[in-house]
Amino acid sequence: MSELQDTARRLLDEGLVQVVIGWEEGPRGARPVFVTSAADCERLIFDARCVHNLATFLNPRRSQITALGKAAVVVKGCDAKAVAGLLREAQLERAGIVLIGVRCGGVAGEPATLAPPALSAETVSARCWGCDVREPESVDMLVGEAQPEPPVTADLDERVAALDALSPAERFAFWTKELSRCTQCYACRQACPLCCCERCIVEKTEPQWIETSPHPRGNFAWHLTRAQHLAGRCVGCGECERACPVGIPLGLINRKLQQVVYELYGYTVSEDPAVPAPIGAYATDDTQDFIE
Amino acid sequence: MSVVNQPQRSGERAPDDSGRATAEFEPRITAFVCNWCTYTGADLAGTSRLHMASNVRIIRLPCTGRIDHVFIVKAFERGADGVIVSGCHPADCHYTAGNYHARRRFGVFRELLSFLGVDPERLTFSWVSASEGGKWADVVNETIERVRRLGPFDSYHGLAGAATPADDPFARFEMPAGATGGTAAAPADGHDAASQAPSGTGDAS
Amino acid sequence: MTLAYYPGCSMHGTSREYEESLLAVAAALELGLTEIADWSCCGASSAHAADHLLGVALPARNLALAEAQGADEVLAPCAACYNRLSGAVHAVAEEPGMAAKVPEVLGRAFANSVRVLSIVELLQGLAPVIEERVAARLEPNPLEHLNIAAYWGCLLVRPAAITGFDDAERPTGMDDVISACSANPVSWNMAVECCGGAFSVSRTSSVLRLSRAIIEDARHCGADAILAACPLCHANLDFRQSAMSLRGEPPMPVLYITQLVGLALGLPMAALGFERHFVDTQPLFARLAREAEKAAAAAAERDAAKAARAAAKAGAS
Amino acid sequence: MSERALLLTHDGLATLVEELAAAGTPAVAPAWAGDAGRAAGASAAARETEYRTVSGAAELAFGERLPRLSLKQFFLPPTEVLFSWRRVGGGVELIPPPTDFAAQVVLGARPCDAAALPIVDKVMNWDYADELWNARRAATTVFSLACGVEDDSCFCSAVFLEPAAARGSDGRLTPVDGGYLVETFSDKGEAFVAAHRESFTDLPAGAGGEVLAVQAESFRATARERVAGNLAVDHGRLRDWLDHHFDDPFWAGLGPRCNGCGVCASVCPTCHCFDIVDEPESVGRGVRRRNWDTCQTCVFTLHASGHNPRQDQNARFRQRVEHKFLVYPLKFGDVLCTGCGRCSRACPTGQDLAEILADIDARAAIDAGAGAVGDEGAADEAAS
Amino acid sequence: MSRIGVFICHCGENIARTVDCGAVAEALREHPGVVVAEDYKYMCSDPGQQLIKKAIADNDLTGVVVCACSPHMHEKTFRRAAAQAGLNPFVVEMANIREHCSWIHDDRGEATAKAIDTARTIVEKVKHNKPLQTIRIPVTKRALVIGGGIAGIQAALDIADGGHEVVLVEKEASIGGHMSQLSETFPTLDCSQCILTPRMVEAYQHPRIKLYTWSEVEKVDGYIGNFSVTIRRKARSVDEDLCNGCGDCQAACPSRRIDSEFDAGLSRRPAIYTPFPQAVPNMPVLDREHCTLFKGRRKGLAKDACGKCKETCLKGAIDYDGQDTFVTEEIGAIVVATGFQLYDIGREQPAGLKGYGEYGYGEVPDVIDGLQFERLASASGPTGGEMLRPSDGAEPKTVVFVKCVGSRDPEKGMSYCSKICCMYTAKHTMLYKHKVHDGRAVVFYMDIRAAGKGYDEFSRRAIEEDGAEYIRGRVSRIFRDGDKVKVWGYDTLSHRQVVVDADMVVLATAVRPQPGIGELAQKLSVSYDQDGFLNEAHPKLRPVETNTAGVYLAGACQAPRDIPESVAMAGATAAKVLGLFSADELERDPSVALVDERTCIGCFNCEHVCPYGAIEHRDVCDMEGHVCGHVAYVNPGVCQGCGTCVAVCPSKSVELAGFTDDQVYAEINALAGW
Repeated sequence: MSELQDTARRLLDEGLVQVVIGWEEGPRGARPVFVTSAADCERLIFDARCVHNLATFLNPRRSQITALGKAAVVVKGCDAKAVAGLLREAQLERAGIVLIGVRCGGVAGEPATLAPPALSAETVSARCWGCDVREPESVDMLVGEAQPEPPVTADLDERVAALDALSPAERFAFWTKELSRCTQCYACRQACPLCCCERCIVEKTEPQWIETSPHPRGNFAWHLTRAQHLAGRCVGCGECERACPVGIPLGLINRKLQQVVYELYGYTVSEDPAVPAPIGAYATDDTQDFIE
Repeated sequence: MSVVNQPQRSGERAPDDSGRATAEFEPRITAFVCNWCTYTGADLAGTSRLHMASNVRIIRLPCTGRIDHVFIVKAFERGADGVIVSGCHPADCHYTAGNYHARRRFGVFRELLSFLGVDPERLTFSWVSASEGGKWADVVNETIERVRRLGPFDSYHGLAGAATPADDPFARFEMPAGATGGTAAAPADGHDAASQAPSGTGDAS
Repeated sequence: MTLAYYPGCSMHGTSREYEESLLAVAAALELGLTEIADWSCCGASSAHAADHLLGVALPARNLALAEAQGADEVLAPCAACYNRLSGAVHAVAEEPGMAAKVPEVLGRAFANSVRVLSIVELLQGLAPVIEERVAARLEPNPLEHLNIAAYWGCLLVRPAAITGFDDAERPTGMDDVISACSANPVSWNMAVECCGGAFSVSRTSSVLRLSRAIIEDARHCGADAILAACPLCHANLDFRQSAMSLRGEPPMPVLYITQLVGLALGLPMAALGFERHFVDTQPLFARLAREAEKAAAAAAERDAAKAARAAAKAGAS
Repeated sequence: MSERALLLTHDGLATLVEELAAAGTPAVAPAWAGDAGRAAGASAAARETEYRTVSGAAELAFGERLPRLSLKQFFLPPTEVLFSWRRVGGGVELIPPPTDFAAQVVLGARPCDAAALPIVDKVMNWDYADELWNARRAATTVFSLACGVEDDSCFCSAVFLEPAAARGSDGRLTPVDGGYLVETFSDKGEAFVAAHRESFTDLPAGAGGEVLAVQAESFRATARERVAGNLAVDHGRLRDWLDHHFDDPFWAGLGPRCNGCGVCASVCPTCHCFDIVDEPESVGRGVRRRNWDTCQTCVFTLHASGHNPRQDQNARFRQRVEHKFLVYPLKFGDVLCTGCGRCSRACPTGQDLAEILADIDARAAIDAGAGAVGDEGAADEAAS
Repeated sequence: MSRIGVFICHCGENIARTVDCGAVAEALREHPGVVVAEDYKYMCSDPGQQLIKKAIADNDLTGVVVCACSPHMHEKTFRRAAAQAGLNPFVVEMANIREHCSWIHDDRGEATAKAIDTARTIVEKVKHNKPLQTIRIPVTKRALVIGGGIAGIQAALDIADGGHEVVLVEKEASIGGHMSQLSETFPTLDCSQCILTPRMVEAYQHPRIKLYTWSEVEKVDGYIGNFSVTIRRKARSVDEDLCNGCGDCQAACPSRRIDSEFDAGLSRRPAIYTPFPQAVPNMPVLDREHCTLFKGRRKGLAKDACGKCKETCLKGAIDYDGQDTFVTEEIGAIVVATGFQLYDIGREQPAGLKGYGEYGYGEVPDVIDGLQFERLASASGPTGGEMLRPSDGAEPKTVVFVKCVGSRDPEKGMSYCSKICCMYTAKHTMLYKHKVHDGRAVVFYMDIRAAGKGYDEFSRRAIEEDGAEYIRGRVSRIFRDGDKVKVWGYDTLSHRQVVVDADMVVLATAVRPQPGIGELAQKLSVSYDQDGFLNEAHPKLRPVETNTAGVYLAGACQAPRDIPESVAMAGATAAKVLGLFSADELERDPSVALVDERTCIGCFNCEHVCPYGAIEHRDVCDMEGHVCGHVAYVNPGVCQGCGTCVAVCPSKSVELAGFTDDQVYAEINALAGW
């Protein structure tokens, strides 16, 4: 911990950054914190409760954050991939941020606790399933001790496969039920590090492609679009699902699309911003089995 | 299509869905096609007098690259039972690569729709060149037959309450009365459930 | 990675020295070859000519057995066996319906998951290891004076779609092995020409003509010996050589690639089966040994002279 | 209201629920969100509950976790039709929605959720009587369930309520051995009990009954005690501080963490803003609806010109606090908060309203020159 | 409010036979926003058009829908008519009720219902049509020609003769290209240099042609009519203004063992050299890679190792310290004429190619390629035109010519036919037989492709009059056998193996695009095929245009081409360029994309998918004028209107005029409940 705090302190002391975005101890567990003075660096923590994807706070349109000055941000693997996404899409300049990598061995499924839980198959977050980043590579500095692989947990792929095995009508019933709870509050969007549009398509009128009314028709249109816009971009950080106040299993949709872009185009989301996203690129011999 | 002999339908026509779940079911297909290949291929089908089913309504766009997935979603919302997306064969795109980009996007979107329970059989993607009038007729006829077998897509049309709001303007989705279980009664992709309970209207009031 | 070994009929018969040297080399390199239990003939040159499905199913049976015993790769040292086995892998993967049909006629599961390795691929892959071992040897290495022509024949490299060497017309793998053994590959013209193959008995005169052209070109291009990786090629070049009326030239030894590697690794001659050859290899090895001694002596002399000079210099200063 | 308390046994509750279902009277109650929740030892996520129309006692999740969303949805649905329209000839015909809602009952509302109803009533009847809201309010009878306090994020006692507050309830259930002690506070509540009298039992006469009454009081007292330590503020000085610190740098410390998602408003029992949208169904016909909205999103105050008076999340979060604890109180003499703590629990980034109120109160105390926090006078004043 | 007029055409009986046109008009009259709906027998006829024009004037229409045939047939007609009536032509749309309705349906009821739906859909669209103005772009009337071979020279001359300035860029020290290396040309056997050299000189002296040799295109910005091209002028080390081409420096140069590019490696040249005697400009260039002085400098020698040429030059034209310089030219149109290279089939091959090691090329000196043979046969060549083989200078008595080396061979080489080899091999046999009367010319061929004026006669002549021996079959192996070159082949007509003991072998190796074509294509945003040849806009109808407006293709950069074809293409590109330059402004279809800068976040998804490079980055500044972000900007001069950018824009901040989201939404909405 002191390594993280010392690093942050040095960055602030030397004037290399004006704010360090990390995690602190909050009333209900870890939460994001914006440290602007070296003295406050002792608040910084990192443990299995630090689930928040801090890349979300690098959205250049969050003027209340850009107003704080040049930022250093603490990133675990999924955060680093999201930062790469923002760089890939020209939302950030690499020189404009400092990335403090933390070694991460997985985060908790239920992080709102006063002490970090021991990670086990039962307590680890489903999002960590298949995560291949113990230490982010694209960072400016790396802190923390070497971490073991996260415990093997309920396989997200198994849950996707179980849905895949159903008939379309059964899947439709499943999703109608799940999506009927959606109030289109857009917490999923706001929690997503890559949903960073100035004006979301759902807020565009003339025409209003996506009905903002939270009946299942509007909800289907919204979630189809959210997922399609994240296809090949989603880093699998699981923040959308965690943010959802009514418990819609958005992780299943995101995981499915990760599988699809891999199966169709051999693409896995990369920590390297130079690797182009699969939608927006093409190969002349892309699969077209589905085309008559 | 009980309206076929009433061409005087008024602008605020009240669509008659009464026969839609019966054996006479005629699917409604919306086709999004590119201007240069498929639209011209459909022109050729006409010039060649290739007869085909009349249930397809074509929306002309410059290129499959222009076709957004929200078009398909909106078409289903507005009563389509099936959708055709058709453009130029690979390497034939008038704009070089629009069809390649469309192929990627729809390769993903088709899987996504399917995962959310929209039977991919309701969607046809095809390459029809300007010289393939015959192929266009086949695509139209085959799509209609396939969708006819699946039945009307009332499960989707009814997602906002009544399948026909004009007939039942107060049908609405309300969380308390309908509760989560109530709305889940509506889904069922065509087939039995849909014909028994064409919409979720009853649950709401 | 588990490596299964498919001997085929020749390795246990006409080319026993090939198998002996292979097993000796495999032991020295700790390859852990496991012979496929209950293997059967690959169909050789006849099955595929009679019936395509049979020509695929016979090799596939052996691959299925290898799969069942948990192998990832199968070594087929005989070029003909390699060709048939690779052909089956290709047919099952590419031909419509074959993937379903083959397990049906075999009456056993076949996932087509095994990779077929030729001896050249295997040894080429091990070239760095061989090179290291050769470099570690202390005694003078006679092979440094051996100019040898790598002879591929037809079946190892053709058809290119199923064998997949770098260049079917001018492959380089055997040259890499030769270099790893510290011998000198000869640039010649007949590396992938046919020796007459299976017509050895039925059309002996053709075989003599074709094989003679190969031996003559090798000699013409400065080879002391020919390196083979196929029992049939070896039989034609070695056994038929006496009948070739080679215009009074001394006979041309024909070595198996495994024998060369065995020599390079310093294995005893006796373990490598040279005595089974028709063309005597002893004169060649004797000459190479002499040259090696001579070279060693010359080198020693040079070193001594150098030392003396250095000493003189040191004394002078 | 009630002359004497009644008892609703667990069996009686089951009978009541079944009877209501059979009669077609929607009974809304806290229920398991998923099947897994009922299993013992289920994870916290699986033990989620929600208010919904129930048809059997097995669905009920009384005394379990706080339902995900508040009771608000049954009076102000997330989306609701205001009218349909169709073009007729040269004009447009408007077809209003019916307001003759069938009677429904809420069983086991959290007191903090029930208390929100009269608070929102004031907004819905201030300059315009909202027909849909009022009709649903009139058609609904609310029985609350005395609360044992969810966790440290609860602070009802700091907003003039308590874990068993009667406000907004037509009746109240309090857990006792074998079932619930039932009290009624209104004619509606009384009428409901009368209509379903056979499901309720009389309290045993004498000591048995007294024991249950003591149990109930003890339950309520324990809860009161438990929540009291979570937060106490002096609303007078808090309001004063808010009124004078619109541009205080304090707000810049709150905005950065906020995602601007408005989950806090979605789950809030008192947030009541809505957005009105027109949804065409075809050419010449469509539906006008109102949908939940929240001041936390950047488009909430976005003008057509592109100007946005609340430029950043600092301003938007300030709005949330000021509306609840300054603007509404000045207008309606109350606070727009029941202390349910849902916003703190649901916030994906750990924004904590109790913490913020305590912080402001401390600043206010310094400003006011008084060191004491949450002095009793203020609480008494509020309670009266 | 919209005031739409709907006009239903009977098309004689073509539509009216199946569609009740009166009923369509009646239904549409009731449709919201429609103020007039009329049917008429032939809407495209003059009275029909008059009817529409009158309706526009009488009813003050804001939009017109013509229900008739395909828009591909008559959209222009009706838009023009509307424009004549004072209506913006882009608020006119057609509903296709003929090809897509009356001609393909039998049932009158169904067809009529569909016609009504179709008309309504288009009416709804037209309600959202915006009046558009044809885009006008100013044109810089200067052309850039890249490549100074015969195609480039011809294009430059034609454009310059047409009255416009041309910048001609050649990467070598002289223009002339491959044609200057050829001895004679088929099918006339006239001397290549004799016909080319006057053209080279003409181009050099043309008052409107600006020639940059030893130069390459570095960067291309802009778009049709308005390119800005940066040209790298490689350091020549010889001052072009001072040099008088005397040649003293070349005589003085001590490095004389450098393979001559012009002679395809068959002769040697000094380090400072003029590529060939007729070079244009006749001015040497210093080959810094091989020059002793520069080798020394690269090694870090303190003192220059040589300096002979500078000492010798009386004009003081040699400059060892010159660096590459850059010039920027404003250009309106670009002709690419970068030509070809021959496939070097030797053992060393780049990734993806295999070469033909079995043919001994690069190892056996008497195995040469077609261009080397041209030099051997040329009077200006290393042997002065005498037929002498490279190894020992002996006259080859048997020469084997192998065609299709690397061509038509998907397995190992290129899958395409290199096109010119049949003819030049026939020519080679004739040139050989004319010089070595008792020699044998043996040709291995797959097919003889001699389509072209006088071509078949020419190749017949090689066989019948000059006695070339044509063997149909391929060659398996070529190797040295003593002083002979052994050729193993197969005669597929007589089914015989053929072995030829040749003295020399000439390989007709495949024609490939120039190295570096990929980088140039990227600079120009022009696509290329899997073999590296640049793609034409349409293989039949736009063969010299590319998908980048204002960039044209001439000669072998597009596919293997012979001289007459290259010249014809060059003329065609010149016609295109002159056509473009004939007006001061360029008119473009206004159906282009437009970015909403207020909501664009500059993710540049649009840029990634735009096939035309029409997306530019624009700075966004805050109130104080500091750059605080970037947004996309669609250059309307470059955009072709495919709309792919619209579909990939996540926030829908791009619109495509004529096919806006509003319009498409309205169409889909109109279909609800049919």
